[in-house]
This record gives sequence, C-alpha cells and structure tokens, in this order.
Amino acid sequence: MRTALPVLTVLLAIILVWYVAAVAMNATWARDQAARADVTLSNAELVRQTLTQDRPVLPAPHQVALGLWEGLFGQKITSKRSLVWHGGITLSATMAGFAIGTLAGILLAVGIVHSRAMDQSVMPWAVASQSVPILAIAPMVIVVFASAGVTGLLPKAIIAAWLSFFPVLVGMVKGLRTPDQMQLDLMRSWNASAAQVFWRLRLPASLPYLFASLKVAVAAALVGTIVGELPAGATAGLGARLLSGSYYGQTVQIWAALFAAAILAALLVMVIGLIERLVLQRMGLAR
Amino acid sequence: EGELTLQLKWVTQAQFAGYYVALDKGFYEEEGLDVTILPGGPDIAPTQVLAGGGADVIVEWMPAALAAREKGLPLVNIAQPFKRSGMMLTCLKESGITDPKTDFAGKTLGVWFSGNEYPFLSWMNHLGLSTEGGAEGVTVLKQGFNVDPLLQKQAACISTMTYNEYGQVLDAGLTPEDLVTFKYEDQGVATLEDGLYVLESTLEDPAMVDSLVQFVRASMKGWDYAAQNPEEAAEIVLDNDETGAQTMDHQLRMVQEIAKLTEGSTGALDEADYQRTVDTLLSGGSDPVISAAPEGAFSHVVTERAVE
Amino acid sequence: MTVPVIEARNIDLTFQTADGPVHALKGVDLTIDRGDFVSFIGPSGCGKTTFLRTIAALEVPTGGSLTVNGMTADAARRARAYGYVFQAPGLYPWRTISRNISLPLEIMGFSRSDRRDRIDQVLDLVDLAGFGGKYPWQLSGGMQQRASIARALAFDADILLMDEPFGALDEIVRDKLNEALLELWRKTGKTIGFVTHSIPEAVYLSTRIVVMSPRPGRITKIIDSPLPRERPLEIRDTPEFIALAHEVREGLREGHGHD
Amino acid sequence: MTVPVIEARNIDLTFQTADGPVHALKGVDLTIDRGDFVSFIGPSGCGKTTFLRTIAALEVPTGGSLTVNGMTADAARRARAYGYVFQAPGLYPWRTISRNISLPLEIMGFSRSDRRDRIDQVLDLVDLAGFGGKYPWQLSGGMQQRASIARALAFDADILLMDEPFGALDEIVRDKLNEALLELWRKTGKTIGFVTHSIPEAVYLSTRIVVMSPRPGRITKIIDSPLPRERPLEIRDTPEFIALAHEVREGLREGHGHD
Amino acid sequence: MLTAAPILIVWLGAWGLNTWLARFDTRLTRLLVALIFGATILILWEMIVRIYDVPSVILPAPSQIGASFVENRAILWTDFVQTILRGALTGWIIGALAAIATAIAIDRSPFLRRGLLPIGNFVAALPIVGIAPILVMWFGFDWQSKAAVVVVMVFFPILVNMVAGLAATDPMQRDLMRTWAAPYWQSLWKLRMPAAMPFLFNGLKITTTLALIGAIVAEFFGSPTKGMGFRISTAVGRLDLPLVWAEILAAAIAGSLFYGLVALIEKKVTFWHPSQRA
Ligand SMILES: Nc1ncnc2c1ncn2[C@@H]1O[C@H](COP(=O)(O)OP(=O)(O)OP(=O)(O)O)[C@@H](O)[C@H]1O
Ligand SMILES: Nc1ncnc2c1ncn2[C@@H]1O[C@H](COP(=O)(O)OP(=O)(O)OP(=O)(O)O)[C@@H](O)[C@H]1O
Ligand SMILES: Cc1ncc(C[n+]2csc(CCO)c2C)c(N)n1
Ligand SMILES: [Mg+2]
Ligand SMILES: [Mg+2]
Repeated sequence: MRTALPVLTVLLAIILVWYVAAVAMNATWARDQAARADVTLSNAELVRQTLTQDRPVLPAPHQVALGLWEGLFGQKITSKRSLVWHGGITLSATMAGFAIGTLAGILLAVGIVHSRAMDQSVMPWAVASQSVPILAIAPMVIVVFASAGVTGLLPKAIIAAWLSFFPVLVGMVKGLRTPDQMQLDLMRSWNASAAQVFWRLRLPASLPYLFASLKVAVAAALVGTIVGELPAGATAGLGARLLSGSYYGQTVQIWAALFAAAILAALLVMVIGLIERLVLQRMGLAR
Repeated sequence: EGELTLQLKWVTQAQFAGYYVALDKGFYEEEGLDVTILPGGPDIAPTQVLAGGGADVIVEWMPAALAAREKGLPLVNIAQPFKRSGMMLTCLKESGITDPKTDFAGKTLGVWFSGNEYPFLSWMNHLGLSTEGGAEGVTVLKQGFNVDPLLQKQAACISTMTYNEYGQVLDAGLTPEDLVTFKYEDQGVATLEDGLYVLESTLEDPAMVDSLVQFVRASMKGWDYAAQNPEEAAEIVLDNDETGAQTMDHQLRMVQEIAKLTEGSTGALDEADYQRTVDTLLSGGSDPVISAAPEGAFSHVVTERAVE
Repeated sequence: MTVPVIEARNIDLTFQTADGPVHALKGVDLTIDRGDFVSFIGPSGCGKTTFLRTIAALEVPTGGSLTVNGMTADAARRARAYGYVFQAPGLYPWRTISRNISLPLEIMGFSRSDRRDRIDQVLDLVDLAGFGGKYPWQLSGGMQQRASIARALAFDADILLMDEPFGALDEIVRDKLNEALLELWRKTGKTIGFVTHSIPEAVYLSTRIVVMSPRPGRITKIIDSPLPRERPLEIRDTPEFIALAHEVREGLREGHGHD
Repeated sequence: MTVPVIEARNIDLTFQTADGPVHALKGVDLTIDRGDFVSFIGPSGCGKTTFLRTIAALEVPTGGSLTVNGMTADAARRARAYGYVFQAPGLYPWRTISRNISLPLEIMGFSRSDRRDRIDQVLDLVDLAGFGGKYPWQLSGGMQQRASIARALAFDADILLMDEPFGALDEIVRDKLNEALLELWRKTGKTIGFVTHSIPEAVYLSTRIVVMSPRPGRITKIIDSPLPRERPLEIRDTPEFIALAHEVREGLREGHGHD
Repeated sequence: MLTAAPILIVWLGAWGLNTWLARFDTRLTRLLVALIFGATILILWEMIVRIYDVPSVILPAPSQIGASFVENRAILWTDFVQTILRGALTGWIIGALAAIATAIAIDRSPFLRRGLLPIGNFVAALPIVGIAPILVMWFGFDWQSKAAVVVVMVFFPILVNMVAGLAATDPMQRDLMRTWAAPYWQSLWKLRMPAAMPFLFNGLKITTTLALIGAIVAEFFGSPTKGMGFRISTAVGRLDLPLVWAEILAAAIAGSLFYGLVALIEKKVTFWHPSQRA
C-alpha cells in the first residue's frame, strides 16, 4: 500500500510523457502526408492523426495496450498470432537455458570453491567470457550447433545459458564462501568431512545468494533467448515477433511483443521471488 | 524415402511459394521425398549452413554463391527457378535523383549486407562511384529489416525487391509518384537471384542426385501451381509462417510479383544469364566480387533429368 | 591426584604474513590437569586465541610439542576430544536451536534417538528448555550464547575450550552465565580452557589464571587461585578476591607496553 | 554554583513498531548541571541510548519537556551545543584520521588554518599525534575510539555525550582511556553524559550515576558520588569505591527482571 | 578413440601443472595459472580443429584467427572506434551520468524513490535489446542510435545501484551528520556520495559488458559500413569466419579492458572499502 500510490503516480507520469512524445514524434509524418495531399491540419486533427497512425514512429500507449490485448486474449492461444503462443515458445527455451546455465554456474562454483587451481584458472576467463558478444554471434552459434545436429530449442537455450551462468557463478562463489572462518573452524573442531561441510554449511549458507542471482539469471536467460530468436531465422517466439514486426514496419506489433516480453520477465522474476520466500521461510531465514 | 533439407535465404514468405506449395500439395511426397524447409533470416548465411551440414540444398543468390566458391566452398548451381532479377533501388523523388550516372554522388544509399551487397557493389563499380562516402562517392548504410530509412528520410534511396519492400513503401502511404525506382535489370547489372545450390560432393552421390532430380521436378511443379493459383499459394505461405506476422494482401501481391520473375523458367540455368552475372561481378574495377571466372560453378545434371 | 590433559612444551607459532612474520606465540609452556579451569588473560593480540586454537589443532605450532589426552592435538581433534565455543555464538541461522545443537551430533553419527536425548539434556543444562524450536534470531544474545555452549556440550567431550564466550554480553547477563558455567563445571568435572578480557571474570571462574603478554606472545605469570570451588557471586566483594584481582591487574600491567 | 544545562521533565518516548508500541522511556526526570559527569547504567534495552539520543535531538520524545542550554534540544543541536561519541568509532573510512576530525569543522565552516590547529591540538589530547595521516582501518580499535573522541572534541562544544564509547575495548586500554577522559574533563570543565555497562567504569568516572531499568525504561536510582574529582586508578581498591560499586550493583539488581 | 589421446594428454598435463602452481598462491603464479589455462584451451581448440578436420566456415583454428587479426588490424581499429568508443563508451557515460543525477534527484524524495525503484527494478530486468530496432529508427544509422541503446540499457542498473548506495550509509554515520547539524548538500557530498561509491561501481562494472553487447547488437538493425556488429554480419555472409572471430576476439579484449579499467578506477576510488583492502 505504501508503494502503490507512488508507483501509480510515476506510472501515470510516464504515460503522460509518452502521449506527448507520441504526438511530437508522429507529427512529422502526419504533416508530410497532409502536405502530399495538399491539406492543412488543424491542431486537434493533427493530434488525432498522430495517435491513430498505422505505422507510428512511437505508438500511443492505448495502441500498444490494444495490440497487447489482441495478442494475448484476442485469439486462441494456439494461434500463430497469439502472443501467448509465442511467449510459450520463448519461455520453454528460456527455461531450458536457465536450467543449463544455473547448473553450469553452480557446478563451476562448487569446483572453484573447492579447488584453488580451478579458482585461479577459471575465474578470470569467466569474466572475459562475458565480454564475448555472444548476442552478436547468436546466428552463427545457431548455425554451428545445427551443423553438429543440435537444432530447435537447444541452440537458443545455449545462448540463454551463456548469459545466465555468469550471475549464478558469481553469486554462488560468493555464497559458498560466506561461512566465516569461525563456522568453518567449528566444523573442523567436530572433524566434519568435506562433504558434510558442503551440505550442512556451505550450501545452506549460499541459498540467499543463489536466489538473488537466480533472479538476475532468469532475466538474462530471457534476453538471451529473445536475441537468439531475433535475427537468427527463428520462426516463432517473442524475438521472432519483434523481428517480423520490425521487418514489416509494424511498430505496434514490436511494442506489444516488447511488453509481452517485459511481462514474462516480471513473471519469471516474481516466481523465483516466490520460491525464494517459501524456501527461506522454511529454512527460517526469512523474518 | 529420400530425405532432403532445404535452407531458405529469408523468412517464410511468398518469395519461396513454390517450395511451400510443393510441400503442402504433396508434390514432394508424390516423388517419394521427405523435405524439410528451414526458414532463413537476416543473419543466416545459407552457405554457412550448407557447409556445416545443416542443409542439403540452399536457396541463394548467385553473387554470394560464387563469392563463397572463391572462398573455397565448392557450391554448384543445380537449378535456377528465378529467371529475372527483382532487385532495385527505390528513391524519394524529392531527393532530386533522376539519373544514377549523375545524381548518386554525395547521396546516402541503403544497402543490404550479409552477402546481398555484391550486386550493389558491382553496380557502383560500373558507375565508377566510390562507396566510401564523400562528395564524389556514395555513403552506404547497412539497411536493416525494413523500409524505415526511406520513410524517415535517413537515406535518399534504399534497396527494395519488386515483390516485397516496394510494396511496403506503398503500404506505408507513399505513392509511386513520390518515388523513383532503378531496376538492376534496366541498369544492365542484374545478377541471378534465388537459385538452388548444393556442394560438389553431393553431386558425386548418385542417390542424392536422384533425390535432387525429384526435388527440382516437384519444386518446379510447385512454382507452376503457385503462378496459376496465386490466392491458394499465398494461403499456403501464410499457413507455414510461424511468426504469424504476414498478411494475405501482402503475400498475394508477392506471389503475383514473383510470378513475373519465374515466368519462362523451366528450372534449368540459362548459360547466357550465368555469363552475364559473372561478367557483371568480374568487371568490378579495383574491388571485384570475384577475381576470376569460376569453373564448374553450375551443373545441368539435375535439370536435364528433371525437365525432360 | 592430578592427571595432565594438555601438555604444551615450548610452543612457538609464527604466522607468515605479507608484512613479514608475526610471532604469535613464543616458548609457551603449560600443563593443564584434568578438572582444571584455566583462564587466559592478556592484552589484545597477545596470542590467547592462537594458543587455544593450537590446543584445538586449528593451528599448527611452528615449534615445540603439544599433547592432548596423551596424543597429538590433531589426533585428539579427530577423536573429538573437545568442544569449542567462540566469542560469537556462531549459530546457523537456518537451523532451530535444537537442530543447531544436533549438527555436531549428526556429523559424528549419533543415532536419532540419542540425539534427541542429548539435545533435551543440554538444553536443560543451559536453561533453554522450551526454546529448542526457535530460530537463533528469535533469541537474545545471552540465550544464543548459551545455545552455543549447549552445542559444544552436547557430544560430551571431556575438554571444553572457550574463547571469550561472554565478551559481547552485558554485565548482568554475564554474571548469570558465569554462575551457570561454574555450576556446570563442578557437576561435570570437565577440563576448561577459557579466554577472557575481564579480570573479575577470570578471577571468579578459574582455578588457575594464565597471564600473557604480546610481541611475542608468551606467558608472563601463572596464578593459582586460593578461592574455593564453591563460589557464590558475593565472593567478588571479599578481600581475597580483590587481592587476587589486583595481582592479576599488576601482572597484566607489567607485560603491557604501549597499546 | 550549579547551573542546569540539561533539564528533562517527565520524558516519555514510545516507538511505534510492527509488533506494537515499545515504551523506551517513561517519566524520566533528570537535571544535569554544568560540569557534571553523569553516567547512565542499566541492563540492555532499558533506554540508555534512547535517552542520550533524545538529549541530542536524534529522537523526539512523545511526552514531557526537555531543554538543553535553556533552549529546545533541536535548537541546541542546530547551535552545535554538543559533541556525540557513539559506541563504535564511526570514522569515515575514506578519510584519514586528520580529515575525519576535520569533517565537522568543515561543516561548521571553520577556516583552514583554524582547522589545522584544532586537529593538532585534539590529536595531542587523545595521544594520537603522528597518526593523523593514517586511515581508520590502519589503527587498532582503541586508537580508532580515541580518534572518534578527538573528533567530538575538536569543535569544543560544552557538552559531551558518549554512548558506551569504550564498550569494545579491552580492560587495560579501557583503564587508560578512562584516566585520559577524567583528565580532560577536569581540565576543560565540560558537562558529560556517559552510557556504560560496566559498574567499575561508572563508579570510577562519574559525579552522578543514573541507574535505569527496562520495560518501560525509567530511572530507578540516582547516586551521587562521594569520590573526589581527583581520582588515581588505585582509588578502585578503596573501600569507598567498593561500597559505591556495591550500591550500584544492588540498584541494578533491583530493577532487573528475567533476561 | 586414438585421435583423442593427445588432446587428453595435453589437458591432463596442463591441469596437473596448474594444480601444482596454484599451491604457491602468489601474484605471479596466479597470473601464470590463468594464462596456462587460457593457452591450454587455445591449444586444444587448434588440435581439435586439425585432428577432426573441422571446416573453417564452422570453426576456424586459433592460428587462422590470429593471422586474420594481424592482417585486418586496420579494419578492426576502425570498427573498434566506431562501436566501442563512439557507440558503447559515449552511451555508457551519458547513461551513467543521467542515472547518477536521477538517483540524487529521487533520493531527496522518499515518494519518488518508492515510486521509481520498483519500476526501475522492473525495467532493469527487461530485454532492452528489443528496443534496438526502434532506437535505430529514431536516432538514425550512425553511432548515435547505438549510444542511445546503450544509454537505455545501462541507465536502470546504475540507477538502482546508486539509489541503494545513497541509502547505504549506516544510521550512526547519518546521526553523526545530524549532531553536527550538517546541511543537505554537505551530508550528500561528504557522506552519502563517498559511501555510495562501492555500489555505484558495482553498477558501473555490470554495465560495461551490457554496453558492448548493446552497441554491437544494435548494429544488426542498421549501421554505416563500419562497426563490429556490421563487420561480423557481413563477414559471416562472405564466409570470412576468421575475420568474424577476430572481431569477437577484439570485442572480448575490449570488454575485458573496459571492465578492468573500471575495476582499476574502483580500486582507486574505493580504496577504503574492505573488499578492496584484502
Ligand atoms: N591467521 C593469522 N595470520 C596472521 N597473523 C595472525 C593470524 N591470527 C592471528 N594473528 C596475529 O597473531 C597475534 C596473536 O593473535 P590472537 O588472535 O591470538 O590474539 P588474542 O590474544 O586472541 O587477541 P584478542 O584479545 O584481540 O582476541 C596478533 O598479532 C594477530 O594479529
Ligand atoms: N528505532 C527504534 N525503533 C523501535 N524500537 C526501538 C528503537 N530504538 C530502540 N528501540 C527499543 O527501545 C528500547 C530501548 O532501547 P535502547 O537502545 O535505548 O536501550 P539501551 O539501554 O541503550 O540498550 P543497550 O545496552 O543494549 O545499548 C529497546 O527495547 C529497543 O528495542
Ligand atoms: C539484413 C537484410 N538482408 C536482406 C534483406 C532483404 N531481403 C528481403 S527478401 C530478400 C531476398 C532474398 O532472397 C532480401 C535481400 C533485408 N531486409 N535485410
Ligand atoms: Mg582472541
Ligand atoms: Mg545502547
């Protein structure tokens, strides 16, 4: 409640600015068209036209809302024009990539925390790996995987995994290292084995960090999937939707796809937040 | 029995109506073929997919194919359903361009890349225009996915296909009177577009050649059917478009425009057309697309048997 | 009859740090007998913690010899010869008090029913019966510290090593825990090594007070306490107590240079 | 002649929390005169900190009236009437010791040369001359705490409010700082409000000891010290001192319920 | 099976060497271990490409990539200037400055902070690259549109971090300021800004790679005839894979340097923070 009012106010302000911007940005085209048709526009007429164009430079909020509504609820969800259908395709690749990335991140982190050689070898390159413009070579990655017989959802998922493993790795390394010397010494004083230290101390101690990075990772995975779908000849998914909208100059379609992606991202982060709450509550870590 | 994978050059649209019709109407099946069609995209290089083994046959433009051949990838043209070129430069009349020879200098032109730039580069070479910008040359933009640069006046001219982007410019609200177009055909720099290419090694396998013969035969049947039944063809393309973004109007017009390009083709490559393409590409001045006339870049084995 | 439990002979311990070696312990000689309550007192950095850790085989001395229960310190650690209590409670926030106490028992492979019995027993001992189901953060600092002592007691080692266990608590809570600890020690007859900064605490609790001084860390004085084993809190107002405290303070002052 | 500097009349302070209201202070009545050294002692949570913060206008009482130097507490804060020392040193890690001490002076608009003089002076006063160029983390806890006292002294307010300033230090360092603080107080004649957990510390330092008890926080006893202003450390072994300490302990025990 | 033997031997040998070296844990051996690991990957890559005859249009060998890198250094430099310096860096700086200014502005108003932060967090998690085509349409083909994409991509992560940083001072430090009756700007400048630096740099570091990605990806939606994204897509079309990988290499080096530079500045600015002192 305490945040609802401020958030609504800010949202309202954003929408207002958006309308003004839409009028300003679409006015050129409206004037040009009027000039070509040799008519002069009244101000009211100009505003009306800028907010109802088919190919606006910036669609008005209500146009986007309508496009979104149409896409989400305007048709059967199995229809290729349904954003739910495309969202589902993007979601499945995102989840696959997220799972692969999370697993890889956790395994690497476990290795790094337990082996100094691995820490010193892998960590610097893990940082460098993130400056590889994987998104730029997404189409190539997809072709290369296709040549190895891997097609369909998996190549996209691998791009998603590449982006999502890093936050998990960093968070998990930090988390697995949170137990302080005292807690480790306690374990030692009990003569606990390495496995016992891991399962009973390091892992539970790392969970809050894990969840924090999972939220980042899932958003990153979604970005990866969408970009994997974007120019790489993907035929379905929100990225493909964005691309084809762009290809045919359907700005409303682009924005609707963008918002659908935004909603999907928010949902994913929320779901992880929910799981986090449940798990941490069960562990007595949420107060 | 025979399995074939076809990699398209671009996204699912009526440009490839023949293949989709053949698939949908069961022409491939009749030949005993199991064909998979992979849509392309702006940054899919079909040649790379072919080299990687991701496809058996690709749809590609000849300049790109010959360039790849010179890079050491032994591509062979086995059929050429597109007889004519649909490529052109579309300019805003208000930019004051009337004659390419005199008016391009100092202007900004939109061009497609990723292997689609070769015909344009050849043309500029013909005109003796540098593509490095400046008052004496042209400034080249890597054109994105749509016709916005023209609408937003970011370029004086943009690349368009007769069957596709030109229509989009009109859809956006401009009229033919607002525009000036220069077809590559008319400028004498036309190069062959959508042909079917395979690797040399594929042709050494008799079983594969059999499959290719069946494939080309069925595909040409598809093209014929599409030309005769434009509405149904457009419908089929729409069904196969997974993005759900295409519209009937647009695809119908595309089928009709494409029919003008395939008209008169049996599928067999006309060697005169081939020679004209090679000459255009070779006469590139300082930076030709290919440096020597290719050898064995096409083969009639498949079409000889398919056409009979 | 006195049975030596911990025997340190001429222990040296030097840490190698980036700024050069730090001599944390130098020629430390000490015998602790069964049932002793030995306090270590000395200014910050004099090596009290280091010495306690050495006994627990959490540090390895660079010189000298050390036996615990007649074996090497590390063998004793493996044999789970001691319970160790740190300055901070160090409870695991994701486990309830009971399950915190259960943790070393799980690690040592006690059976479920045995665990339950022991947990109940030590919770009683530290006066926390009924709080087993709470999480650490639901308890006050003093209660947490009692829980951590219970954890160290649960597996019933003969030796208890405590490193400033009450340092963070206020005087009144501290008094209470001191009383309880004495009571426990008398009942169980454990051998206790206890680090503290507080002179009254050291005097109140110990049978022997070891005064240490820094740079390098060594023992400057070992004071045997004349106080009886039975010690009500009021003993702290007696002249014997005050005299002993004074002696300890003097001992400290001697070894103490500039801070 | 006694001049009242701080006058609290029937102060109430209730915090509204998610678990309902917490009565931190209830009917607190106290007058502190110029030159007094008043210690506040009491169990954890009894409102010592809250009361000191109320004097400093860091909390606003929900009832009663409070004047500092004859004005409202907030006006006094704005007039920079007091220096405040927290339990932890609270030095800004990105500033050297000198620049930490300089910070309030910058804020109050002292000139550069004036600042330099004052910094040198207070560094001397707390025996840190030569350490001005060091960063806080390069100093021991005791030295950091002295630096934070220096910072509170630098702008020379008449009132000094200190909230357990030596709580984290070891006994010997604490003794030294206690001596130094007494010395400073005698030399400058400042009025000091001092929170502590330690009975000996309270007795050693104060002219008046205020004993508080919790739930709700109120004053249970105010003890005037018969000790002279001149107090060598040895005074702590005198019968007067021990009797006074005993009185404080009894006062504490009365107000103290279950922990 | 036999062909895999040398690969396995190289791997195990290098790993053994690293395990041994890692025990020393000095600055030099740490560097060595990292370098040996990197070199091993390259050698294995080269071996795999040669032993299994991987076509270079799929995966060129490191030696080919290196050769192409040297041969095309002029092109790589032009692209670097266009994409990294003009697109990414400009956008990053503008975005960071805007985010810092916004953070300071909304920090004064709890109302705005409560309103903007959830939205900021939401937007920070969005697939912002999706707006690249839109921004190319708005800001034209040259680096300005790339910088605009970068501005939008880096703005919110930095904003969120900076706002958190400005709120991160501990209550005692803030109370101290109050006891001195410090005015707003003084406590902002002397307390909250320095205290926010570790958070700010956290945001700045995360966004270095975001900035590169944004600038490069945006070039796929239109660009002049230079730039890393442009070169990569054209070179793929021309099957010049060694050049593609040389560009990737250049981007990775630029990204690592960019990150390293920010980390270095961070070290200088937040030298006092415990994480920097270790
Ligand atoms: N792991 C370590 N590496 C390097 N030096 C250390 C290490 N542990 C302790 N020291 C140093 O050894 C000396 C003794 O430290 P120790 O912790 O034993 O002192 P202490 O008497 O317990 O002090 P305190 O009362 O502050 O707890 C100190 O100078 C300390 O800085
Ligand atoms: N900001 C606050 N909000 C809610 N309750 C508070 C707040 N500050 C203090 N309290 C409560 O007020 C009571 C008095 O707290 P205060 O900090 O004054 O105690 P104290 O005597 O200083 O204790 P300690 O010796 O532990 O420092 C406590 O119950 C505490 O939990
Ligand atoms: C990056 C990019 N490449 C090509 C085209 C244009 N295009 C659309 S269909 C077609 C013919 C292919 O056979 C071509 C060249 C584009 N719009 N964007
Ligand atoms: Mg210690
Ligand atoms: Mg307090």
